[in-house]
Amino acid sequence: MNKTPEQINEELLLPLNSTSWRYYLAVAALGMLVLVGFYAWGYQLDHGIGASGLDRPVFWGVYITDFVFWIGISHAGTLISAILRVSNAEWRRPVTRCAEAITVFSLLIAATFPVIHLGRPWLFFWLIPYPSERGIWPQFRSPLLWDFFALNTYLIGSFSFLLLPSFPDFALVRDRSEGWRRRLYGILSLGWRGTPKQWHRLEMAMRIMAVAIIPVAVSVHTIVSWDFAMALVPGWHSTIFGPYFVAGAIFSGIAALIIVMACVRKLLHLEEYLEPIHFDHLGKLLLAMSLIWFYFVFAESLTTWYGNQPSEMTVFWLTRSGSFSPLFWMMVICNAIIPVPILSIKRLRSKIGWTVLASIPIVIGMWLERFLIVVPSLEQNRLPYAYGTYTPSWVEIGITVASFAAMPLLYLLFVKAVPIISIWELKLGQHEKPAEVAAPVPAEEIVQGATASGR
Amino acid sequence: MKHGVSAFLVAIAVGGVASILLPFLVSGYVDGNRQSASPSYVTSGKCSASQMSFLAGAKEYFGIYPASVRQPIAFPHKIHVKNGMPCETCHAGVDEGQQAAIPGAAVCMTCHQVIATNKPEIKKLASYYRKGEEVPWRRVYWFYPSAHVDFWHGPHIRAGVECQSCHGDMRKETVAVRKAGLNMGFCVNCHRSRHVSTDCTTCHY
Amino acid sequence: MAPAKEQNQKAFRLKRRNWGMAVDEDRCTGCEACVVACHAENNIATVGEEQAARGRAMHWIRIERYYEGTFPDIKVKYQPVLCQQCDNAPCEAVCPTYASYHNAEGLNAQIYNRCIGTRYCANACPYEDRYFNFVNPAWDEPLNLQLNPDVSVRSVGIMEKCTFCIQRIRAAEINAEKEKRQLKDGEFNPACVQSCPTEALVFGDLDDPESRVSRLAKSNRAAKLLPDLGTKPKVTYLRRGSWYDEQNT
Amino acid sequence: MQAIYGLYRDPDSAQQAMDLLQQAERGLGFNDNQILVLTGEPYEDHAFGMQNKKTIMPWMSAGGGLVGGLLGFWFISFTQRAYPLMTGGMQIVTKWPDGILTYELTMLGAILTTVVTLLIAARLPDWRRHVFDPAIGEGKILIGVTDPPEGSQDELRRRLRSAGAVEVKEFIA
Repeated sequence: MNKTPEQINEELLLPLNSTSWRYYLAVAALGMLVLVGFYAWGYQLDHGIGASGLDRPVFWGVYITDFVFWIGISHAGTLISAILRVSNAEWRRPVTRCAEAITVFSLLIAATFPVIHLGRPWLFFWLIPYPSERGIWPQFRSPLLWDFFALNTYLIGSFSFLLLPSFPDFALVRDRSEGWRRRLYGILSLGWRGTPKQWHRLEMAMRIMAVAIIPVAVSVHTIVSWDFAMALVPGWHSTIFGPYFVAGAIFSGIAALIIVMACVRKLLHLEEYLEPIHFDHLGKLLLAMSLIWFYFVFAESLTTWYGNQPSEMTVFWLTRSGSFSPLFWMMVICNAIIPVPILSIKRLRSKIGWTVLASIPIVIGMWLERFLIVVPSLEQNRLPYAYGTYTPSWVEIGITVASFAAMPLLYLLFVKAVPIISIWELKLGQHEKPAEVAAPVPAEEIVQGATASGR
Repeated sequence: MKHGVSAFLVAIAVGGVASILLPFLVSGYVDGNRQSASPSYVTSGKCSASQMSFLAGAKEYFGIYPASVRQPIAFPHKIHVKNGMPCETCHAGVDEGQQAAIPGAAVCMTCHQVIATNKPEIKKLASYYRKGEEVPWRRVYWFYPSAHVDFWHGPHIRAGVECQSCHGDMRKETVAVRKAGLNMGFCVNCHRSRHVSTDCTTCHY
Repeated sequence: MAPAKEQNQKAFRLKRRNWGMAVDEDRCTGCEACVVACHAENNIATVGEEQAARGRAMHWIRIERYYEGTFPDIKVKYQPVLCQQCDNAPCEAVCPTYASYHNAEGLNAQIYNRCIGTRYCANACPYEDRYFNFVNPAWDEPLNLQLNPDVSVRSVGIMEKCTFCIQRIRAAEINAEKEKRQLKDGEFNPACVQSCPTEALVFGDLDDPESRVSRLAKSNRAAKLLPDLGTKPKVTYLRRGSWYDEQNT
Repeated sequence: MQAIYGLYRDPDSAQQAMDLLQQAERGLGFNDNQILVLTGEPYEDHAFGMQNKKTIMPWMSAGGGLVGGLLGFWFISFTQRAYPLMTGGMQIVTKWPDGILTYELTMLGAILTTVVTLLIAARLPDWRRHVFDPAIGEGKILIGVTDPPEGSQDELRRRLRSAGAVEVKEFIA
C-alpha cells in the first residue's frame, strides 16, 4: 500500500460523506431489534424480575452472562491496541481505532446489564458513592462495588484512549466540510491545529495512556471474575478465575475484532487498508489465546477433579456429563477444536474468510463459557434439597439479541461520524515505511522464484 | 440524506423511551390486579396491598409527602394546648406503646357537651357524635411503605424526646401539618447526638 | 407537650444479647407448623401455584426431607433449615448497599428498603436460605387483612429472609425497657419456636450460659450445618447417631 | 494576527526553510517564538518538529495517580468509618478490598491527569481564529512567521520560496 495523503483523505473520509440506502436499511433493521430489547426491558420493569426465567436458586442467569461476555469483548480494543502501541508494532496503525471503538461500545452495552439485572433498577444509583442525608455509603467490601469502580475507570480510560487521537482527524474533517458539519467538527476537534508541541504532547499522552490502560484492562476482567470467585459457591470459589477470565476476555475480544474488521473492510471498501496481513497477525494472537484458554480449562478441570470435593464434583459432572454437557462440549468445539486447526495452518490463516470462520464460533463459544460458569454452579449449590433448574425467558433472549444488535448499530453510527481508521497515524506509518509493514513473501514463492531464475 | 443520521438517532432515543413506557401504558395502572414494579403497592398503612397510581408511585420514589391534609374539622390545637391540656390527654398511649391514639368523638364530647357548643366546628363534631360516627380524621404523619420503618412512640417519650422535635410547636397550629421531613437523616442525626443505637434493625424490619 | 421525664434519661441499658437457636432433629416430626407460623407472622407472600412451580416459593424456614436406606426399610430425616445467622456470613460482604449486614446482637440483618435486588447474597448463601420477590406480592381479599402490622410488606425486587422475628425481639426489648428489667430466657420466642408442637426449636441468648439454647449448643449432640465452610452459624443442630457425631466429637 | 508562510511538500525543504528563517531572525527583528510550524502528522524525527520537547507530563500522570490513590483510600476508609457496619466478620476498614479500589482510583487519577495535562499543554480547547491552512491535511508542511516586523515581508517571502515552497501565502485575520 502506497498512497498519497490526498488519496488517503478521500478514501477514508468517503464513508462520512456518502451514505447508501443499504446503510439506512441496516440501521433501521438493527434499530428495530434494539427496540425489541427496549420493549422486553419495559415489560420486565412492569412485571418485575419475574419476567425473566430466573428462580431460586438460580438467581443469576443470562443477564450476568451477557455482562461478563460484553466486558470480555471490550478487551478486544483498548488492551490490544495499547499492547500494540507499547510494543510499537507498525501493523497496528489501521487497526487501533477500529479496536478501541469496540471497547467503548461493548463497555456501554455491558454496563447496562447490571442495571437490567437488578430487582429494583430504579435504585441503581445506590451503587454510586454520593453523600446523602442517610449518612450511609455503598459497601466497598462488595465485589459489585469493585466492578463499578473498575468499569468506570476502564470506560473513562478507553473513551479517552479513543478520543485523544481523534482530535487531528476531527480537524481534518473540519477542514474538508462545509456548513454545520464544519462547525460541529470544529467543536469536536477542540481547535486542533497541528503545531509540533501539540503533536508531541499528544504522542506523549498516548504513550502514557497505553501504559496505564493495560493494567486497568487486566484488573477489570479480574474483578469481574472475582464477582464469582468471592462467593462460596462450588465451581466459583477458585483462584484461577482472575487470569482465566482475562485470557478468555482477550480471546473473545480478538475474535470479535476480526469479525468487525472484516465487516468494516467489506462494507466501507477498505480492502487496501485492512490487508490480509492484519488478519494473519491477529489470527496468530487468536491461536495463542485459544491454546491459553484451553490450558486454563484443563487446569481448572484437573484441579477440581483431583480435589474430588463432593460439592465441586456435583457441578463438575453436571457440566461434563450432566444436563449441561451438550453446551460444555459445544464450547470446547467452538473455542478449540474448530479454530485451532484453521489458525494453525498458515495458508488458511492468511485468508480473511477463514480467520472470520474461526472467529465466529469463538464468540459463540465464549458466550457459552460465561453461561456455563454462571448457571450450573447455582443450579446445584451445596444443599441437595435446594437444587433447581433454569431456562431463559423470551425477555432475557430479547434483551440479549438486542445487545447483539446494539453493537453493530452503534458501530454503524460511529463510522458515519468518525473516520474508522486513524488517518494521521496511518500517514505517519506511510512516511516512515518500516519493514514490518510489508507482508513476508511466502516460502513457496521464493522457491518458485529460485527455480524460475534457473538456480 | 445527511440529516438522516440525526433523525435516526432521535428516533432511536424516542423509540427507546417509548418502548420502555409502552408496557406501562398498555397494561394501565387502572387495573387493580396487575402486578407492577412501581416502587410501591400500598396506599395507606402497612396492610393493604392495593395498586397505586403512577403519580403516587413517583411521589413515594422521591420521598415527597403532602405537607398539609384537609381535615373534616378545623381542629385548633393551639387553643387546647393554651388551655393546659397535655398531648397525652387526647393522644393516649403515646408514652406506652407504638402509636399515638386519635381520640374518638366521644372523648371530644366529654368536654364539648358544654364548652363552646355554638361554634360551627363544634356543631360539626356534635353532628358526627349524634349520628354515632367517628370523625374521619386523616393521617398527617406516616412513612411510605417502601421505607420499611417500624416506629415506636413509647421509647422516644420515655427517653424525654419532646413531641415538638418531630411534630412542631402545636401551640401555634390549628390542624396538624407535617413539620419534619422525617427522612432517615433526621432520625439518624438525633440518634447519633443522643448516643442511642443507629443499628439499621432498630427501625427497619 | 409531653413533660420531659428527666429520670428516664438516666441510661437504662439492656444487656446486649447474642441470639441463637437450637434445632433438635430427633424431635422434629416434619409437621411444618413452623413454616405456616412463619408465613403468618412475617407477611411472607404466597406466590401461587404457577410461580411456586417455577421455583419462586418463599419459606423463610423450610423442612428438608432426606431419605436413608432402601425400600421398604426407609428412614425419613427432617431438617428444618432457616437462616443460620452466620457470624462470618458469606451473604453480607457481597451486598453493595449494606442491605445485608451483621448487627451487634449477632443477627444477620436484612434491610429491605436498602435492597436493590442484585441477588448476590442469595448466590453466596450456601444454605440457600434467602428468598427473592420475583413478582409483586399480592394478597387476595380478605387475606390482606391478616397481615401482621409489626412487619413490613416487601415489594417486588427485594430479597428477604429469616430475621429471628426481629419485630418480636424489638417489642420484648421495648417492654423490658419500659419495666426497667433485663429480658428473661424464653420470655418471647420467634413464631416458629412458639408454634413447634414438639419443642424441637429452642431460641435464646447464646452468651447467657444459663439459657436453654446455650446449654443445648454445648451438648454433645450439637453440630452445625455445612461446618467446613467456616461460616460460624448460630443455629445448632442436635442429632444422635449420624455422621455429625463422627465429624464433630 | 498576520502571518507569512510557505507550504512545503517534503520535510527536507521544510527543514531548509526553517534554517533560513532562523538565520534571518536576528537581522529582520523577530524571534524563535514567532516561527510557526503546522503539520498534518507528527515529524518527531526532524528538527523543525522538535520544538518544545520538554514536558513534565509523565511526572504529572504519576503524581495524578498518587493523588488519586491517596484520595481514594482516604475516601473509602472514611465512608467505612462514617456508618460502621459489620459484614461477613470482616473489620470495618478492610485493607484487601480497599487495596483494589485504591488501585482503580490510582489508575483513574493517572488517566484523568494525563488527559487534563494534554489539554493544558496542547492549549486545547481553543476555538479562536489562528493562522491555519487546510493544506496541511494533504501532507504539506507549513513553515512561517507570525506577525512579521514591518518591512521584512519581502525578504521573508524570498527566503521561504528559495527553500522550495510549493506556495507562499499571507494570512490576515
